[in-house]
Amino acid sequence: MPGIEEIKNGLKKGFKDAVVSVEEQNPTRMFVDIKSAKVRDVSNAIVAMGGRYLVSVGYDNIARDGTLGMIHTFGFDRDGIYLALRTSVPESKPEMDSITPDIPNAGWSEREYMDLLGMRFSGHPKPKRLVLADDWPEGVHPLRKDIPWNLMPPAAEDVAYQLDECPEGCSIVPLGPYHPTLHEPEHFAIYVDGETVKGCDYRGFMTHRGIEKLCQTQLTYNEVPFVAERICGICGSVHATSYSQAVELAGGIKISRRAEYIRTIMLEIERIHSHLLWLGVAGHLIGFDTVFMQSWRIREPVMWLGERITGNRKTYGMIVIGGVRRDITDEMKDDIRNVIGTIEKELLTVQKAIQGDTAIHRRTRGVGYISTDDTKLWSLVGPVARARNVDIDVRRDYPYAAYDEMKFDVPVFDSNDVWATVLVRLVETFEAIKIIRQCLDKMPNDGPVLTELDAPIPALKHGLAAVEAPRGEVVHYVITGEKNAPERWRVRAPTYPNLQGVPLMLLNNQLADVPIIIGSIDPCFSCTDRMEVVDLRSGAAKIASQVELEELSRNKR
Amino acid sequence: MSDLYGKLILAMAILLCSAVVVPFIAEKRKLAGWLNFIFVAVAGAILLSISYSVIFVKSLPSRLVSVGPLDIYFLLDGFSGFFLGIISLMAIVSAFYSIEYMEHYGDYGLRSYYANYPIFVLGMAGIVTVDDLTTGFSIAWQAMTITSYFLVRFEHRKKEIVKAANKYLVLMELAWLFIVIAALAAGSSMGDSVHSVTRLIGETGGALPYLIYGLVFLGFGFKAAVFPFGQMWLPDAHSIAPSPISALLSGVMIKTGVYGIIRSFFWMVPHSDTFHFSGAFWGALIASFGVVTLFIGTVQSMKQSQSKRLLAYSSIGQVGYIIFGIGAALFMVNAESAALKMLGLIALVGVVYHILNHAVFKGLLFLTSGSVLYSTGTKDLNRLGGLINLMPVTAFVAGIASLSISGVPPFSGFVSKWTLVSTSLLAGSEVLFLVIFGIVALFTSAVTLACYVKFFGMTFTSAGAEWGVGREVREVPAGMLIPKLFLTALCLLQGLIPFFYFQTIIGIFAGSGGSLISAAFRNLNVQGHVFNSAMGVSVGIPGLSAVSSIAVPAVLLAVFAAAFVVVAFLRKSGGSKEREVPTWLCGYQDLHDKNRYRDKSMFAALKNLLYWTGGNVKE
Amino acid sequence: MLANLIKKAFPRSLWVYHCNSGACNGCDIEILNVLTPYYDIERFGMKLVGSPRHADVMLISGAVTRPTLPIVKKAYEAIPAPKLVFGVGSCAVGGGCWFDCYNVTGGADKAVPIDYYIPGCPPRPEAIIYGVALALGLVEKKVAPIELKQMEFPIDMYERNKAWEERNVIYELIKD
Amino acid sequence: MDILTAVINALIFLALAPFFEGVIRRLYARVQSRKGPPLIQPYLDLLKLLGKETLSAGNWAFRIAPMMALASIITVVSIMPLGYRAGYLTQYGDIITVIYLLMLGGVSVLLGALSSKNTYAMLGASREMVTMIMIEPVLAMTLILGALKAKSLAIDASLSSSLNGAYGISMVLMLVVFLMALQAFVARQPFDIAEAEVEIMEGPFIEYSGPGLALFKYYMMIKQMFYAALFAAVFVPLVNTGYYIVDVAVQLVEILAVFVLISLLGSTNPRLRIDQAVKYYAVLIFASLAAVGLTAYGI
Amino acid sequence: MWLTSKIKQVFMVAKPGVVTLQYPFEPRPAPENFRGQPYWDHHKCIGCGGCAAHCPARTILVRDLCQELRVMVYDGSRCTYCGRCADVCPEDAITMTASYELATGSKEDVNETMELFMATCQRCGRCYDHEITNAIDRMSRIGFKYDSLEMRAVVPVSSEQFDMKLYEKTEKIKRPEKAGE
Repeated sequence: MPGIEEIKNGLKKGFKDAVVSVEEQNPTRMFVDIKSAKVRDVSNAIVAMGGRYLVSVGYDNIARDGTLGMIHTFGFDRDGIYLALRTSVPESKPEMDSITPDIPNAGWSEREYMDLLGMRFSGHPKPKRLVLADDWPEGVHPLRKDIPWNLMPPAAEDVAYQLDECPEGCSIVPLGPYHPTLHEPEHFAIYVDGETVKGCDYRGFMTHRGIEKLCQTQLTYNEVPFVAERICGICGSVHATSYSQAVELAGGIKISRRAEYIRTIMLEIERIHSHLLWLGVAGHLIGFDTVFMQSWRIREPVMWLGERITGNRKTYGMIVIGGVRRDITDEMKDDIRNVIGTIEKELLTVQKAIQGDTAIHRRTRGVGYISTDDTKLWSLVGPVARARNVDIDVRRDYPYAAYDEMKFDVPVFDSNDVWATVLVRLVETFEAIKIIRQCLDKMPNDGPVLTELDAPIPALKHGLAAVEAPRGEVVHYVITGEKNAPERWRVRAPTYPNLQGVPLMLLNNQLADVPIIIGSIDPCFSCTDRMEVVDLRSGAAKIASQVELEELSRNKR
Repeated sequence: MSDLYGKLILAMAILLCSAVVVPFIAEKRKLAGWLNFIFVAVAGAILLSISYSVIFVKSLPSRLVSVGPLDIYFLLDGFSGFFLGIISLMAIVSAFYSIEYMEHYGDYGLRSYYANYPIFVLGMAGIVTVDDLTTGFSIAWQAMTITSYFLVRFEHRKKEIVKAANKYLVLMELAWLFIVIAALAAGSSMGDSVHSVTRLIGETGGALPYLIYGLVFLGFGFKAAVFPFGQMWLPDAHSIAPSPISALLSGVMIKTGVYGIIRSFFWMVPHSDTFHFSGAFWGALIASFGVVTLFIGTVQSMKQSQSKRLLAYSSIGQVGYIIFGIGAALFMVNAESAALKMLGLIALVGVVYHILNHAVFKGLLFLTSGSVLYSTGTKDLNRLGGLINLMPVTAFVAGIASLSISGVPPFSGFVSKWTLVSTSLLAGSEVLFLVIFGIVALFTSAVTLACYVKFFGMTFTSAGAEWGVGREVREVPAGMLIPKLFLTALCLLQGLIPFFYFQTIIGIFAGSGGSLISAAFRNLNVQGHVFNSAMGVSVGIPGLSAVSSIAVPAVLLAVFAAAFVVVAFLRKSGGSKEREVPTWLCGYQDLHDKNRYRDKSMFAALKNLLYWTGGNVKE
Repeated sequence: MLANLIKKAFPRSLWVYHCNSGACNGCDIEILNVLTPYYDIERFGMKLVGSPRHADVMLISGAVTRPTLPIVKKAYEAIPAPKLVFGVGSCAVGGGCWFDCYNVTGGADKAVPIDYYIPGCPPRPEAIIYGVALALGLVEKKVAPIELKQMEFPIDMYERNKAWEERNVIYELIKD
Repeated sequence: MDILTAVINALIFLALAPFFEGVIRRLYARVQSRKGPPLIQPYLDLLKLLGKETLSAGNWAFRIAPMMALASIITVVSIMPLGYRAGYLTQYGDIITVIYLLMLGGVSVLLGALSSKNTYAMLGASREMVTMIMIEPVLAMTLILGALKAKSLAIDASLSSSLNGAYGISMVLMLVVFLMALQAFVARQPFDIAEAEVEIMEGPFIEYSGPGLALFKYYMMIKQMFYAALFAAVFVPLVNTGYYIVDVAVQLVEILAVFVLISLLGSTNPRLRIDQAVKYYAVLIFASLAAVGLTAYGI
Repeated sequence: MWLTSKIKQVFMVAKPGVVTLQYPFEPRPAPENFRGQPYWDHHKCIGCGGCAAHCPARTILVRDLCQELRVMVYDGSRCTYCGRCADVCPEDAITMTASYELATGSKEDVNETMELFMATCQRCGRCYDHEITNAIDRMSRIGFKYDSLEMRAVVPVSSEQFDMKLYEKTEKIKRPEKAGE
């Protein structure tokens, strides 16, 4: 592919001294090692070449070479290439340049590692606590490997999070954690002047459950998908798929085509129910409860369908490394066809009923406006970006599972407001129905749904996989570990970048619009706060019989 | 009865005497205060007795009285007696309030205050009793203006206060010029009585009377703070003066302008064959000015973030009601139809009633905000809040005054507003614009309510004084509570027994000779169409339905009380226990200074809609 | 008489305050789901309210995380008595997958006293309705602890007493 | 006998207001394809709330506000004629009194909100006040229209002016305006801005619990029934047989119809923002001014 | 525009009618492969501890009480009902039942305990080492930092997590009819 060469040459030419090595895992993934001093320049150069910032991954490598690693990842949407920029700093002086001043979206990632790994980023505009609780003591960095997963440090004395300075003459409206707008505990401090929003500070990560340390000695590769599903109760399969793909990429595992089709179907079913859910919640947020009730009524058969296929309404538990757990039989296919047929019909009615409703237009048009340039600068993803005329979609740009064979449109609107996100989601639901139909038609009839893992997954391989969740791009980064478990697993949910763009969207809007604007990104705070960074330190607990049991369990089918 | 004029001069002499004597002992602040109060009280008592005599016993004709080297016409009829009563009442109350309150200004000497206070009162008493527009008027006006100028610039070390006071002085002198010019333009010479001015106007014709009336309206309009003149000086002057003075300025002084307008347009009207006074024109004009004033003034008041500025702007709004009433009355009295004439007279009663009400509750409100200033040291609403538990009596008083000024039944503002609004509405079947004006007045009374919800809410309820005020807040001493409680009682009385005031006011008008309306009051048998009873007032207008409008605060109060008992029983019936809990702000933040609600946010949508009304908001 | 009526009215008009103490969204969505047409919890007079002051029932979903622990307690205090607390979902019942993580305090019973547990991950809307119906006394409780034993082991191979003694010793140890 | 009518009027309002609330909730449910609560649900809610604990903000204004609100609305409904039959108390007030008394109820809500110290309550109070200011002229003009036709400000005359054959274009215009303002009067979507559940958590009532909340809820219910009754009386003068019971029954049926309308409108509209709503109200005010203007020309 | 869309909306809501299910009054069985409460078949279980090793929520405890007696405790309170245990069970001893009506007033109601008889060597009387180094023993401890008697001192925070009452016999015990005792 010419793209990858171009990038490689560009980096090598511009930063001869800084670039240590360039590794191409496959035509769509490249890993670049650089020296930490030049990280900001190289990042800027990558962005200048058309790279879109995804997420940063920090990891504890002290046991091996006494360093803390940092990986900035970028995506080249036109070429379909993901690039990971790897660097490291010594543990004794864990300081590197912040890339946030140029790439604002990196702000949270870097703050996260200030908390969790004790890294320092010089030049960070807002080096405040992000993830850990207010009363968490200083100097305890739970992602370091010498801290046990169940450490409960005593509360620090007299600490309270210092909210940002309130603009002159404004007062703070505290939104959350328990506010009917937010179904999850997150705190927005909204600075209002009259009823106009003049700024906002976010103190979230209250659903941060710190699963990485849990996984340190507890779980193996194939249990992680189940935990991954519980990152978020709505887009569970997305996380499981993304994780599995990352591990499969890192380990070089090839799964059967049929399994890929089933994964695609599950992902699209999830998209339908998520978008319908969002439509309802959006209606609820603007006080239109009938839309809420009706779209949830339409959604309900999808939940029943999921229950029939997988045995549970939302945490499907379908996807594991190597394929899927349950097959989709022919009766099930008919079942799916029926259900999506009804939904298409009913959704069409809903669409007609609300598309021309001027009352809804009033509440959504021109609300939450941000320009296309800002959207790109802040690396917003998913429907939020597509509603702001940024044409990105992982399914098309970086095809995975069976999407390379699917024909579908990516809706893009340019009114840059909440109404456009409504439209994007409506159209996407229809597209999802289209994709499921294609999948059902094209699905190969034979082939195992779960591929045999005959060889152990090699250690210290890096894998990066992205999946287009209903909310946008989910990125999973996995570093494989030695004992049947990942060493580092980083999840970036779509809400993570989008939430950072919310203050921008809120600016100069009315207070009454705050719920729908926050709602318009379809926030999933639990995704954002997940930190499901599996960090398996080669627990001594893995035993020989495990592999046998694994096999026993597979042979059952 | 002629000795009443002597009494008047005596009272004025006592006031003068006080102005000379008290400053000498001004170092002993309390003593000076007491002395001043005693002087003012004695003078006030004399004035009150005069006003009682002229209201209830008999009005006097105008009379030339020699004051020193000058001969000045004085007039003591029921109408001026009414104003004299208000002035002396408020002067006494303010003087009593000053005793304690002036402790607040520890670093300012009280010499100038006690020198100016009695003369200020004297000036006001003069304005409403002199019967000319030249010599006597000028003396009284200057006495009132210059002393009030010094009172306003009491805190003379602050630049902006001196600046505002200067502006006040210049504008008041301008107003004086207008009036004197008007009098001279009519051809009268210095010292002529109003009666002769009237005669002179009657002999002229063409455009000149329009000029004269226009100048008079302009001059008194300046004083009465009619839009747009009021906005130029009133909010600044009233908000910076010491609170008892603010109470006098807002409660009484601007009423002298109203007095002037009523006197000029109802008394200074010649009835000759050659001259036809176009009452409809002037009525409509004044009513329009009034409606604009009441609307703009009140809306601007809603935007203020300082308690005293809010009250000052609200004074403009309330004066707007009065001016509107005068205009409407003037219009209707000069109309052909008997029903309209009747309505006009009743509106006039409402006007006078509202003057009384406003003097009482606005004085009360200024005293209240003075008390708050005294104990918290601030008049910024954004720094106040939650005083209801710290200053319960003041809070109660402020609540009553706020309800009264908003016109909530059965408080005093309701009856006067009811009279003004209902007359203009009833006139509606014949005169459309009066209905519209009435509706604007109704609308504005809701805005007034908003102002006072804001004033009361942000000062006494809600929370904030604990952060905004850097000291312990305590209830003010009894010396400041007593005047307020006295005014509160008066205020409640005015709301609950409107019939008494109606009767009195009708009596005043009927008894004050020399104008068309006193005849009309007698001829049309107003007394007979206003059904007064212990329960309230109802108005029946010939030509309209039998009983056209009713205000019966007492019955409503009884029904309300009965309902309240039922409701209280309902509340207790579940045996619910009470527990005090912290404010729920979604859990993460506790209530603190940063997230309290600020005045900017209050009614933001409405303020945005009405942004064009302006209003000089000062932090 | 009114007091009697009031007492009777309470279970027929439960207003629910939903309190997410760190859940994954699954239970929250299912809680919303029981409001929707197919399940319609309003049949029992229940509705979701926004302020804890109005609530009778506190519905907790999610493992109680370290930052939310004080807030959940605060919210519980903010509900007027009499009040019921429901724990919905595995996380609220026992802490879920992350019951012992560094940022998680455990199940919701670590924060507030729970009256009814509704396990499930997430519980079906029917399960939530069942829990509600259980609280209202419309249905019977169906679950009970299960204690199973494999067949008695062949004693004759051993000295019976010795084996049993050893077993009891360990039981004792555990009971401490 | 007359005084009995007044009491009966008040009792009808007191007894039926929760029922109509139940009707609304049931109809909302029907529009949302679900079964909905039983019709007596609001009664149960009120009863339950009466028995709950009172959480107080610790000042007397907070305690007294709900009682004032309910008492004021009871006063209003007891002077309000039902079935075109003026009660004993009707003669002691006129339409201006009614307007100001309704304001007293609003003031009580505001007083309660402000004394609860909560930022959200203040937000709600601010919105409530704005709504009140903007919508009150429409109510006033509706009543004034009748008053102008009847040439009297008396309540019964004003209410029954259309009954007495004065149904002109101006009345029709006013009917339209009133319909457009109806949702704002009863604080339902799209104008439940002050009590917006998902935005500001019932706004002014956020800090209220137990009996205080019950009284406020009751107040809101009676208020919305009052507006429905007003609409029925002024604009739908269907029958005046002279038999009190028949008239009242007919009017109750009319009120029921108004409630059906309210629920249909409420359930098919999103909530507006306060700045949008204010502009809308401003249009309504001018439209109703036009209606009043037309009356003056006898149209 | 506004009116037409309102009319459409009325049609939209009129079509489906009232769809509310009569759930608590009419049963709603779960679908066939629903993952409800797991049930251990004590006849089939060989006590391998695979379920304990693979449980993402670490709700299953397998401990040896003595040489012949292995105890399985399932703490249902935090089970995520993922069905992983049933998947990995080599003997198909675990079934995910369709029962979902698990609401209860007490957490213990969803627990299951099972006593397993482990065959031992007839000659020496023991097959498995009780030492901590024993692989199977370790396997059974995965996910159970709290129950392990030996580990209790090491990880003190966890001891409170495990309710010792799980072992107490209660009145409410539901025993399968075929149970051995």
